[in-house]
Amino acid sequence: MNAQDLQDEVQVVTTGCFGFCEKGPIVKVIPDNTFYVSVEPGDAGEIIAEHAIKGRRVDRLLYVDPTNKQQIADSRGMGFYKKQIRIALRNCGLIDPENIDEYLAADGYEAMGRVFAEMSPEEAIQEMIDSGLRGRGGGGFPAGIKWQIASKVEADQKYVVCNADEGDPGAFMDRSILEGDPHSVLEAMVINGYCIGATKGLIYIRAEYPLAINRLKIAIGQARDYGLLGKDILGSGFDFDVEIRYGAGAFVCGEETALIHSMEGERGEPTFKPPFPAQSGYLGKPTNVNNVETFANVPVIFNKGAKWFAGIGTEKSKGTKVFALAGKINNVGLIEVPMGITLREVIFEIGGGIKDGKKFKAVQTGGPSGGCLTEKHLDTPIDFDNLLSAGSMMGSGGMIVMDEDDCMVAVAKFYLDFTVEESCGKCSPCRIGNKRLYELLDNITKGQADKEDLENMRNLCGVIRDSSLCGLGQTSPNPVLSTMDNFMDEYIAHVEEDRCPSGVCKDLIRYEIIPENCVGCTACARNCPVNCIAGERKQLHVIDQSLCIKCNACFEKCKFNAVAII
Amino acid sequence: MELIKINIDNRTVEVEKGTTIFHAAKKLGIDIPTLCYMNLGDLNIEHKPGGCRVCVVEVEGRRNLAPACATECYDGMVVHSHSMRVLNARKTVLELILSDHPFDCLICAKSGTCDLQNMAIKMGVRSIPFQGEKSTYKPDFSPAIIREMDKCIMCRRCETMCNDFQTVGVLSGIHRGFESVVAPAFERDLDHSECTYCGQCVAVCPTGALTEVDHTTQLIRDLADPAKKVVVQTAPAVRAALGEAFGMEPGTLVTGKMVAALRRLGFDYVFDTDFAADLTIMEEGTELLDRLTRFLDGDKEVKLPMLTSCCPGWVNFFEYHFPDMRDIPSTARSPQQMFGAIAKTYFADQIETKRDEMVVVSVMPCVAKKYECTREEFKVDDNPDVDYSISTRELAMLIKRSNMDFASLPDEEFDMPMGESTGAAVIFGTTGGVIEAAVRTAYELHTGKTLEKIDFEQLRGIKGTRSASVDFDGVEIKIGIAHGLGQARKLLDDIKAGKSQYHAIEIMACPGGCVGGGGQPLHHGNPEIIKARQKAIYQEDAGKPIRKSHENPSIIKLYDEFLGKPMSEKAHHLLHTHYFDKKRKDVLLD
Amino acid sequence: MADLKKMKGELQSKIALREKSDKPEGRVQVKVAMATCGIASGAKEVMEYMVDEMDKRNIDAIVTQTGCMGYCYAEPTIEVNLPGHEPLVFGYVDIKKADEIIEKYIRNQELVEGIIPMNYQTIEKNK
Amino acid sequence: MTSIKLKLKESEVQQLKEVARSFDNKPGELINVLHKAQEIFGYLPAEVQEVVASELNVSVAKVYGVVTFYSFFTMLPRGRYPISICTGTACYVRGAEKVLDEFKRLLKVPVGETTADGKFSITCLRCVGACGLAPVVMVGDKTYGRVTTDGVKGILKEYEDEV
Repeated sequence: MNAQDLQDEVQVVTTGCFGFCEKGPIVKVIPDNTFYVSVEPGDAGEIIAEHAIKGRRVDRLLYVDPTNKQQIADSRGMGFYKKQIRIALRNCGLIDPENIDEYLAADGYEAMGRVFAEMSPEEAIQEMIDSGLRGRGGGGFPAGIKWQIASKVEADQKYVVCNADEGDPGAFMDRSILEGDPHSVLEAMVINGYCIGATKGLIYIRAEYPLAINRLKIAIGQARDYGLLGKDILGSGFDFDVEIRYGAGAFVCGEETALIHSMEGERGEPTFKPPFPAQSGYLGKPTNVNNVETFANVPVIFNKGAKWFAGIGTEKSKGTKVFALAGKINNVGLIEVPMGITLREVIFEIGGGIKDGKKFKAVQTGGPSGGCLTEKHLDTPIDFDNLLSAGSMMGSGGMIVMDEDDCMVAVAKFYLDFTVEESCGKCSPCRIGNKRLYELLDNITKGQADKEDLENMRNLCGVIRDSSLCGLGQTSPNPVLSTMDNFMDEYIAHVEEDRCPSGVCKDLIRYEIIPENCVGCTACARNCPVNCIAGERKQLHVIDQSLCIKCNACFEKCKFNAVAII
Repeated sequence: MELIKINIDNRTVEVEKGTTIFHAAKKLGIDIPTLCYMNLGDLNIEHKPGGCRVCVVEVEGRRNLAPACATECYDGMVVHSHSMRVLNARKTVLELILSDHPFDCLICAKSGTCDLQNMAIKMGVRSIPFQGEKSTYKPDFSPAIIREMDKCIMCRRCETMCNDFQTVGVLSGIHRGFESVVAPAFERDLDHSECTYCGQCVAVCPTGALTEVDHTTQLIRDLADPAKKVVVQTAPAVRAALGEAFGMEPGTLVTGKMVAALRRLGFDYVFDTDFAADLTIMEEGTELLDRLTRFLDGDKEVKLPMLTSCCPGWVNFFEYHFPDMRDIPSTARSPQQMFGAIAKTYFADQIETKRDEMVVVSVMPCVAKKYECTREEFKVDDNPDVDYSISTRELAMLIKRSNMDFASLPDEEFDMPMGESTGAAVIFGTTGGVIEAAVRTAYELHTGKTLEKIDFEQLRGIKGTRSASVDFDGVEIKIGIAHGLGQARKLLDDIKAGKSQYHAIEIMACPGGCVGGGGQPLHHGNPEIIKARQKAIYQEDAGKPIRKSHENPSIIKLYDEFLGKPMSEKAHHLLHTHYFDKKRKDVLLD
Repeated sequence: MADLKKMKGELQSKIALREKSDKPEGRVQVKVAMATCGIASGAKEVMEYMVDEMDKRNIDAIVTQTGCMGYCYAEPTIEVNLPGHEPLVFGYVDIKKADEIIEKYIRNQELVEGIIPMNYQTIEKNK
Repeated sequence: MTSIKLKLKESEVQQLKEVARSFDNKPGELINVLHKAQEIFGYLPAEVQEVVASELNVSVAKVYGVVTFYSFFTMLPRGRYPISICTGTACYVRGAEKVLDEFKRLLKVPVGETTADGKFSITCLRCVGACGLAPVVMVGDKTYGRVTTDGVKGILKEYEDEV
């Protein structure tokens, strides 16, 4: 560019990952958004000469749409950018969440007005059913049907509850929606109230989300001031108001009966269903519980029509799903993709691939209730049913990517540790079974288990799944079962060879100094917290295995690859 | 009621809509095991947390197993209660529970009557495939109840009894997950809680986690001591339940055999708490008449309704929860304590024995009585009127330990004079009995007429709260009856609010009264057992030659020779008491 | 069911409201992603800096907060909307970067490093 | 759970009663009341729970049952600078455990406890939702993202000079 004396007119800037790594290196020319893929150094001259100076596109380097074989120049027309559709997140990052006017300007509360003016509750529920929207909290129960059940129960008082007790570690979809677009949830709750005949709404939110709580409070206040909450909303004669209830750090309260008990000031222990909350919920009254993301979809369904919504996604899973992409992935972030997208597209295209160029090993979906999916699942279209049959589940949408450095036994143990801590303790299989499962896994990571234990563990998993009281226990063995199904070789290596193939399990590894590589820089010795590395400057260093606590410090400090994990 | 058909283990049964699989199976004679389910029937307590998961069954078309105790039947439901899948799950769950349970069955107080042990026998558990951390807790020894929560299986029955039935609120599930257990606030000892020692937690505990304090060793030592005159009194409800410990049907009366057994155990005098019950009626009945007369005469100060005071759990309850109302209950001591006071004075004089050479032991259907003995106000020079109390269960154990074949024992009579009693005294053992006995006497004393019909059917029954009126020759006396402290609380709240219409109220802490006491052979929450015992009590009453307390010759003699008349100064000193404000004011930890 | 007339009036006032809040042409609009992760990585400081500096440097701009843009790996993120330009999202914005964005991009429409490409479509586009 | 012996001042009892009143003394508001109480006292000692129980007319055992059920409630006073290490999945796979170990090593206290000088306490959190910054550590209200074991010393140093 400088050579062509164009530095004043054309700027070259580095940008973040375009999320399109398979076709890298990528060059994009602004202002016309031309997107060049697979650019090699030799091509750069051509781009400058042709495009920047003469304004002609270099067709040879344009992206070719794999479906219709046409070259696409404008990046916004490229298939990759169609991969994300923002419905639940439509306003996140675009409007000021603390200003109701911005929400109103973005068609806010229009769905509510439309429902009041044009639809009977039955018609509105039918619209919900037709949309095919399934609950986004994990179970995937059709939201419209849930509303219909609650609407048909006779009662003097009913409740609408928004489940914002997002507890999956590594998931933050609901928090982002509440922080970025709180009114969309409020609007949906009013519509829900109108449909089932409830005049009170409650939002059960984690106390760990102070910002979301604050923005919700502001939103509720503004909606009340505008007459969009409270008595006689928009002159419809319909009353509805919303209160906030706080969780206090119990994952199990994501289960709707536990959540209701918690809102009643009780220990958050689930109760057997039936009766379902739709029959007997908060204070014994019919209650409809949906989660944040489910609600955030609702206004769009009424604004754009059930048909439009049902046009997105797969046959049985309509619309989009928000995922919190995290772990060993380049573009950690919040994404919203249509149902039916493949894991490969999510991880390698949107997510920009694995961090530090490492090898993809597994992706965990559905949090502690889900399972680990592998290479062979990468091209499976993501929807509720496919994930279930692959041994995982949609869950609320956490997606944690793991690479070759992660030991799958240790990962399963991590999830079980979580379950053991979060089990409410009410039923025996979950209270004791998960503890025993954790202990068995712990023994495996310490090399203290044998093959028989693996069989024992499998049976235990089956019984916990089959006989636990609530969803937490019924799904808690999934991380174990899915890793056993997909990474049995790692389990076998642990129990039969006392070896952790990923070098993670402390009791099965040792650190050793490779004499050929050691230059005697003393970095390892100086950083060893227990002073178990001996050696003079410029001399070979040696680790005293009897003292080593396997803290990994020497490994991290060594610049010469002279410390090996064996 | 809509009837539906369901199929269990290839047999069809017709049940009412809303019936659970557990009860439908019962109709077919299929006994689905459970460790947590409990149904108090008429007392409106159904505990079905669905927690133990031992009752899981397979329902066709259902993804996972269903808890039989909580799953309602639907028409056309097909259930398998012992398929391979069910048996494997049930056994695994049981093994899990056992993996967090001590293996000291041989020396456990509950051995032989433990639901968990029986289940392990039934399921043929021969090894526990799971090893790992076990829950350990500091044992808690209170004057009446021992808590060894290492043995808790989290069935939560005790919690339901303590909170829903008794509204005492001492026990709650605490912590969560593997750490969860049932305990008093801040894991304090029961002794530092507001526990009334009603013992209903003990009565429903499926394992040895909750048991009563054992006095049998002490008793054996005292019986063996030639320097001691050991006197025993047995409460009315004991004779209606003791037989169960020897395999007899609930409701079998074993009064005569019990006396024979006690005599063979080596007691010097085998007396009857019923004697003291008659004495209680003389005092309490007189007090009621006194209050009534003053009330009818226009005295505005008089406290009505008068509440009974023979149940020690109930006394603890109002001292903790309604201390400002402690001037309402009768000041009459309980029969146990009246007995002790008379035994260690009047009777001790008769047999020329010093107070500290006499040991008074009571056999009670109750664990709160163990605590009642230890109350300071019932001691003279640090020597208690009743030295200690053993439960019906402990007596059964002693009889077995002494190599007696209980069933073949002859029927024997109580010793005199403190073994003589009336039918009015026997019915103290059931809800409604104390007040019926009081009415029999008060009516005749008040009207001077003889009752034409001694049975007051309107006072009997099993409903938690009952009310009735009795015509005292033109004066209508309104009577309330409650059993279960939760029911009592409602009546007390009414009194507090000035809404109570009653003149007299009888309160018993346990379901069915003393027949369902915490010291009885375990009722496991089965109301049929309690009702059978109640029936036996009324049967004993009906068969008694004398059925009114004031006609008991030994009582008449006692007043003539010793006490003077009811409510006399001496009677006051020996037979009445006062109550304390035990509400926790000090929130400081100890 | 509803009093339609009153309803209509309400909706009209709503539209008036929308027009009022619509972004006035010719003003620079800066949106700072202020969700928990944004704030945790310093979005608040960036926001305050932006507000102060726009004022100090006499740039007619509206600085507002908004929710999570989804680019958690690059927090704090801000979106700059220059009149006549497509909105651009910048990642890893600290005070220094913010200064650079103001001076180079906002003042002179010069691009600066750290642009995050927009990678989704809105519901409007998906007809 | 052990508790610290302390006597509430009359004004503090009144403050608690006021909180309970603001929720109409409804038993169903127990969790909300406990949140407020913990805001005021920093933790929930036994006597605070006793006052709450009597104001809402529920048993103390029940209050204790609720307090011990929810991990957000604590009966131990926290340090002046409470350190919370996120151990959510995203942070875990990015090395939160090592960071936690480093804090434990440097402060010589286990998780859930406070240093002898009352300055720092260590707790673990389940996902604060800032997974993009994993591993995440919070000290009081301040969040530190992308924390490494080497960075731990630096974080502690920030609080060292303060008395």
